[in-house]
Amino acid sequence: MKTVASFKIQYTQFLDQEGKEVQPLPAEITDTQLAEYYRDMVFCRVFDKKAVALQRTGRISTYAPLIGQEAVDVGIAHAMKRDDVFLPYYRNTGTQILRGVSLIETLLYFGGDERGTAFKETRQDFPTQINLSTQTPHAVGVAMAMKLQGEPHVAVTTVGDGACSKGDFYEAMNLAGVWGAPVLFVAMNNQWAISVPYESQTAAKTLAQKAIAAGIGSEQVDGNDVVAVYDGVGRALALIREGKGPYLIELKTYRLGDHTTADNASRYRSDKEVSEAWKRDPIARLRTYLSARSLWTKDQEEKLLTEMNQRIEAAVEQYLAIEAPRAAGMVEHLFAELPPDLEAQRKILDGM
Amino acid sequence: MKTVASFKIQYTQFLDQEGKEVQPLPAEITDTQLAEYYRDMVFCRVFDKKAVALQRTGRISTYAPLIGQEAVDVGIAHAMKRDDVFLPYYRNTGTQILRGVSLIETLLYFGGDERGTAFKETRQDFPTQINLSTQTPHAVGVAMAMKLQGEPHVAVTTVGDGACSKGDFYEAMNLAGVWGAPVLFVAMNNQWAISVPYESQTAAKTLAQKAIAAGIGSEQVDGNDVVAVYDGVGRALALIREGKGPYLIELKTYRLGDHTTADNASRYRSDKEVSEAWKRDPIARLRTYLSARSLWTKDQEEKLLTEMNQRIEAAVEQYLAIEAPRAAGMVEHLFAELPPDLEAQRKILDGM
Amino acid sequence: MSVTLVQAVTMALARAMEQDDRVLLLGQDIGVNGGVFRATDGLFKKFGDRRVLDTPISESAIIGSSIGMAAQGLRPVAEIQFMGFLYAGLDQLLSHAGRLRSRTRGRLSCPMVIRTPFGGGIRAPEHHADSLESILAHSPGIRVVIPSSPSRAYGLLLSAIQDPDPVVFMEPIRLYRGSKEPVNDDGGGLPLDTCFVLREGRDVTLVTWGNCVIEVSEAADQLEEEGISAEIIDVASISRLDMDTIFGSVERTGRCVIVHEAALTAGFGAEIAARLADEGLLSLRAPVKRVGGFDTAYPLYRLENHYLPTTHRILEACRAVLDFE
Amino acid sequence: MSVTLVQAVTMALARAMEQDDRVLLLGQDIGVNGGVFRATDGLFKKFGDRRVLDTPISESAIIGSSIGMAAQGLRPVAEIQFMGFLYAGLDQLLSHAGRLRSRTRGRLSCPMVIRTPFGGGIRAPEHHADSLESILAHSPGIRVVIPSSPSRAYGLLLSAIQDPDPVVFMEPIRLYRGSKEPVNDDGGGLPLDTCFVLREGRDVTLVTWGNCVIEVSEAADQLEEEGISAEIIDVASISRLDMDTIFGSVERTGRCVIVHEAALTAGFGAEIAARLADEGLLSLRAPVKRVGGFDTAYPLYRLENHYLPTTHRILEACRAVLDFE
Ligand SMILES: Cc1ncc(C[n+]2csc(CCOP(=O)(O)OP(=O)(O)O)c2C)c(N)n1
Ligand SMILES: Cc1ncc(C[n+]2csc(CCOP(=O)(O)OP(=O)(O)O)c2C)c(N)n1
Ligand SMILES: [Mg+2]
Ligand SMILES: [Mg+2]
Repeated sequence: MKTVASFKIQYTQFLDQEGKEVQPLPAEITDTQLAEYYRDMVFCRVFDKKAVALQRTGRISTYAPLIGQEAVDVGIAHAMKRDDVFLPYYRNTGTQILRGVSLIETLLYFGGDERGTAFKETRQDFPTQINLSTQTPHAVGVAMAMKLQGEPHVAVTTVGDGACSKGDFYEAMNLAGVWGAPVLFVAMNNQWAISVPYESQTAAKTLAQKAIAAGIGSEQVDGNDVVAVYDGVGRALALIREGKGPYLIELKTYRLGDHTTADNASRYRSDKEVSEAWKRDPIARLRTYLSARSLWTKDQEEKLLTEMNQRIEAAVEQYLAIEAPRAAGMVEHLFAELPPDLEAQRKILDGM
Repeated sequence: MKTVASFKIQYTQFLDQEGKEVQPLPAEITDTQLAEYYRDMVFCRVFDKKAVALQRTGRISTYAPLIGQEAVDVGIAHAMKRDDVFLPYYRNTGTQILRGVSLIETLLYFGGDERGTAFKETRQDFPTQINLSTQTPHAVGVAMAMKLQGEPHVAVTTVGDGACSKGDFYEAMNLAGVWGAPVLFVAMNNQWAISVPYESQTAAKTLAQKAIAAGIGSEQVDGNDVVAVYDGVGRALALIREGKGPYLIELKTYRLGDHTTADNASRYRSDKEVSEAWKRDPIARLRTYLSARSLWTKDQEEKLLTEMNQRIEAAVEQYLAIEAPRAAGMVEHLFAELPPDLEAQRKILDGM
Repeated sequence: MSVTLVQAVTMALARAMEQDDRVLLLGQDIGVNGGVFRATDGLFKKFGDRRVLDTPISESAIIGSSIGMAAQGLRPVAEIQFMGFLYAGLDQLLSHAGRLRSRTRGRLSCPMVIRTPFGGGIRAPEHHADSLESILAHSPGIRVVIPSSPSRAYGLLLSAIQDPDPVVFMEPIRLYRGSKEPVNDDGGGLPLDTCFVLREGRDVTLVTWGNCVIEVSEAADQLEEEGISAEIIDVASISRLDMDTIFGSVERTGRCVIVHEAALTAGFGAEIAARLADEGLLSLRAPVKRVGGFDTAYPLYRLENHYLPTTHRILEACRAVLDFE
Repeated sequence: MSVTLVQAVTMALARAMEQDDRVLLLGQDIGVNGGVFRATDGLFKKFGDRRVLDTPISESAIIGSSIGMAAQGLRPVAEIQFMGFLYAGLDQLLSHAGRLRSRTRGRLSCPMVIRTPFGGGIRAPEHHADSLESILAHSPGIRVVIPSSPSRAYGLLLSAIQDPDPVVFMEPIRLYRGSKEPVNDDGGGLPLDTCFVLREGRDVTLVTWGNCVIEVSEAADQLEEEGISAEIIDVASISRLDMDTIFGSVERTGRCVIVHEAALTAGFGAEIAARLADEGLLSLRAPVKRVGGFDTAYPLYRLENHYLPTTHRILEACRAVLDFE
């Protein structure tokens, strides 16, 4: 027997769960940036809590909390450029907002209104994908179009650990590999797919190794360390922009909340597991680090929370004031021009 | 960065393309066995030529020649046990026949008659699959059923290099990994998927490494060395039978003929490539080896060819004498019992 | 015991698993979690992990592996979490499950069931409200069965599991917990090829299935107040379709309105109307009207009640056929 | 120049690629090999590997990546090698391509074409003969177009490629090389929402599309010999359906036979018959008959000519409606 191919998967972390540096932080990340990441993570958490509360009072419907995964959302958002295209699944509301989707659009979407995905900014970004993994081939197409048109942008798509079992994910990575499409696949390994734990999802030790099937590069990063996420995603994007082909990055994190507001996670996982996971909280970790370096104070924290709550409350008020969508809208936007055979249906809807 | 997982893909060959031992042959393979493999490979080639000829004269329709891949067909057939279940794609006619599908059944199938897949022997084997990769999850189900029912058998399924790009293949491997299903995936890397060469099919250096995505074991074997195929498949089956879970084996070979009788390979690949590939012919290789060890003579060869031609001719004659299938058969076998709403259609067909 | 439709499903599954140890369940979140609608609640505990198998997110492999299990003599009952996720498994279902018996002349077969909730009206996210019965009915070798009450869910599901061929069992999402009725857990099945007449009537035949039984019944109530007697037929077995019951009814009423929530065009209502336009033509005293979902993408939930056939739209159609010359 | 239907496809592709450099082709074996039916013959040489992309065996990713390309402003034309392999791509086509515009209120759209040969009759292997038009017509947001002559193939394909929304262009396999006709390579498109009247007639309306135009024309010839004048309507745009032409014809003839090779039940013929049973009822002087493929798995080729609608079966249906009291 001789060895014809060999592979290894590497893991990166900068701040451990106590907020201690396990290796020097990347030189290009300034203290100001760190504080910004911190603010943005707190923003994500505050928004998330608000969204859950809105669901509980019937103002929006099913919502997928991102609590515990703030570092992922923030790290991706900061590493991406404006003209890159983001194709997220449903648990990246934070990244979407940080990229420019408005709070009102976000609430409209979870409030069951397509106007929420008409995005006034981020015009090229895809809307939230519910149908698991199906956005991954879209990302390959977006990336290939950018490559063929000579644009130096990258398509970034996110999936959960569960979604990594689905055929589309592999077909997409394989096709991207063959085409050399500038696409970054981000696998958010939060350990659970609703009630199915990672070990029942795949026998693969890491999600990163799934890229080996497609012959593309990959690595694993601590998804609760915003520095590692920013660094890992940033390095991957740089490689891709240099034409080094597609890449898969696995972000190891944990879903601290329920799967969605329709779920009750205590049915299938222990409190103990969850409280252990809280020790790896990405926000507390960075706060500890920043506080230790006197870059963040209690006062700042309180001011920040007040500001954020105000901003979000204002958006919620505006959202609630928006009038209901027209029923006829559901056929009017189906085709560029309404085909004659749909006119009768449009009329019925218009009368509703 | 720290390494969290590492992998390697190994390659096995016993006889090189000159028919020389590159390492000692496995002890358990006797000379008698080697001669048998040789006979069987020759049989495959003779049958294959006959099938192509029958297509040319309109006696059967589209046929996928296996020329050049005889070692694969024979190695698999000999390594498998009778009660293992085989779920082949369309280019494993040789293995099917060696497992017990009759020549007449084979001809009936390529002659467009479902009676050809009613297999009197090998009752559990699946019929030839045309729809690429779709048989791989069937194999996982078959394997899982055997595991749950406590039977010590293995499901063996084959796919081409092209089919390894399809979602089903990955979903099947991943599911098998999670379930620990006793299934062997055999990837027949003959370098081409119709006109698409391996490099345009995947950026993965080997097909074997695709198993890493599912966290299951894998290796690569010289698919033109029948000893390596028998050995590799045999070792994999033994592991699986011991409960060590599913496995992927890549057999590197080459399709010397056209994709099917409807294809003309000279449109997309060079004569030079094909003549180079002939130097790796699995039959010539074993013949050289056996002749050098005086285990095979010209006389034996001639006798063998005569015998085989007679056997095949006899089957062809019987096949041609079989009367056409009844039209009504097409609805009668759809359900265990004909549902009442199909009775009217059955009657129309019965009148044809 | 009075139970909801989803509880009746659980009862039938438990009963089938007790009666026949070849029956096993597979799907996403059906184990410890008991399914996102709790249809398999308690079954993992009762039957263990060799009978109740959680799967990865692989709709194609869920159906594909069920085919393999069924061919080997097991009786898999797979859950697809929502029918909108069945598209990814359609190749396995339509190209394979439905064809294995005929392509092997009966040597191999697929006694398997795919259970899946379908339809809208519960404010669920995108892709959670699709109704694919017409697509399935067009494809050979499978049965398509849709219960519309707890007792029919119980009886039809038991028969589906016992059936020697593949059955897609579509569970009406709005009826899951809509109401309760006593269901006798006696293991009794219901036939898979007959309609159910839910209400007898003389003036108009209302044909429907699944969720829409709610609005159709409301419409019939309203008509009754106006002195019009509507017959309600629940098709239940979309495939194999029992046209005799429908023909018989329309022969008496002369008028027919078909209601389903799937998109109107090429919905299964078209097949029934087409059969009436052929063999039933002489019975028709008025045009056959269909009320369906609009021919558009199922909207996010703020508009879903406009998308779904409302009692109002059903009544309008009834009036059109009743007023016809 | 007189060309076959498949050559007309090639001409239209070349023309579209010349006119608009956003147009690009992708699919299996479409490059150097020119497609298994030679539909892209010569295009790789002419336009190079940035306009003609061979893909791995990944139907779902072929359609999925086309969606991404289209959303970014390209105009992908994807080939699915045979329609029987489209099942694996249905999730992308039906859940995504057809819905992207409406779910983003028009912000993103999918100007893409899926070309695929469909239907049987050429002694091909299993899974090579499926006809999925009814499944597609049932699904929102896509157009379904089927040419039945070289010039219609040319004109309809050009319009399909120029259309701002997804179009499935189904190419009739038995007509690929069946006959030739002169096609003017003038870049002229044909409308995507009208039927074509292939032959005018007074006594009966024959409605069909794609491959079956062959047998329907034969049947009409035979009827003509008997002094019966049949009108032939080629639906061509299954979706968006032009019922006006069909209503107009049936108003004159009072009789209608619909012919397609897809399985009868829930085939697209049902939709047309259902529309006749509703708005067209008063025109009908006889039952609407449908002749379709049998409701069974498409058989291996020895029986395929029995499966497909024969001239004989079409004539029988015509006689039934003509003889109707
Ligand atoms: C194709 C498909 N199958 C099933 C579902 C139902 N479903 C929604 S989320 C989910 C679990 C996904 O888990 P994962 O991918 O790990 O993402 P996470 O929610 O953990 O972030 C399932 C099964 C779906 N949305 N799409
Ligand atoms: C799902 C699917 N897509 C496309 C085809 C058409 N097709 C038949 S064989 C083939 C190439 C397969 O190549 P490979 O898997 O390498 O097997 P080989 O024929 O080389 O043995 C293609 C594209 C098919 N049969 N099934
Ligand atoms: Mg997860
Ligand atoms: Mg190959």
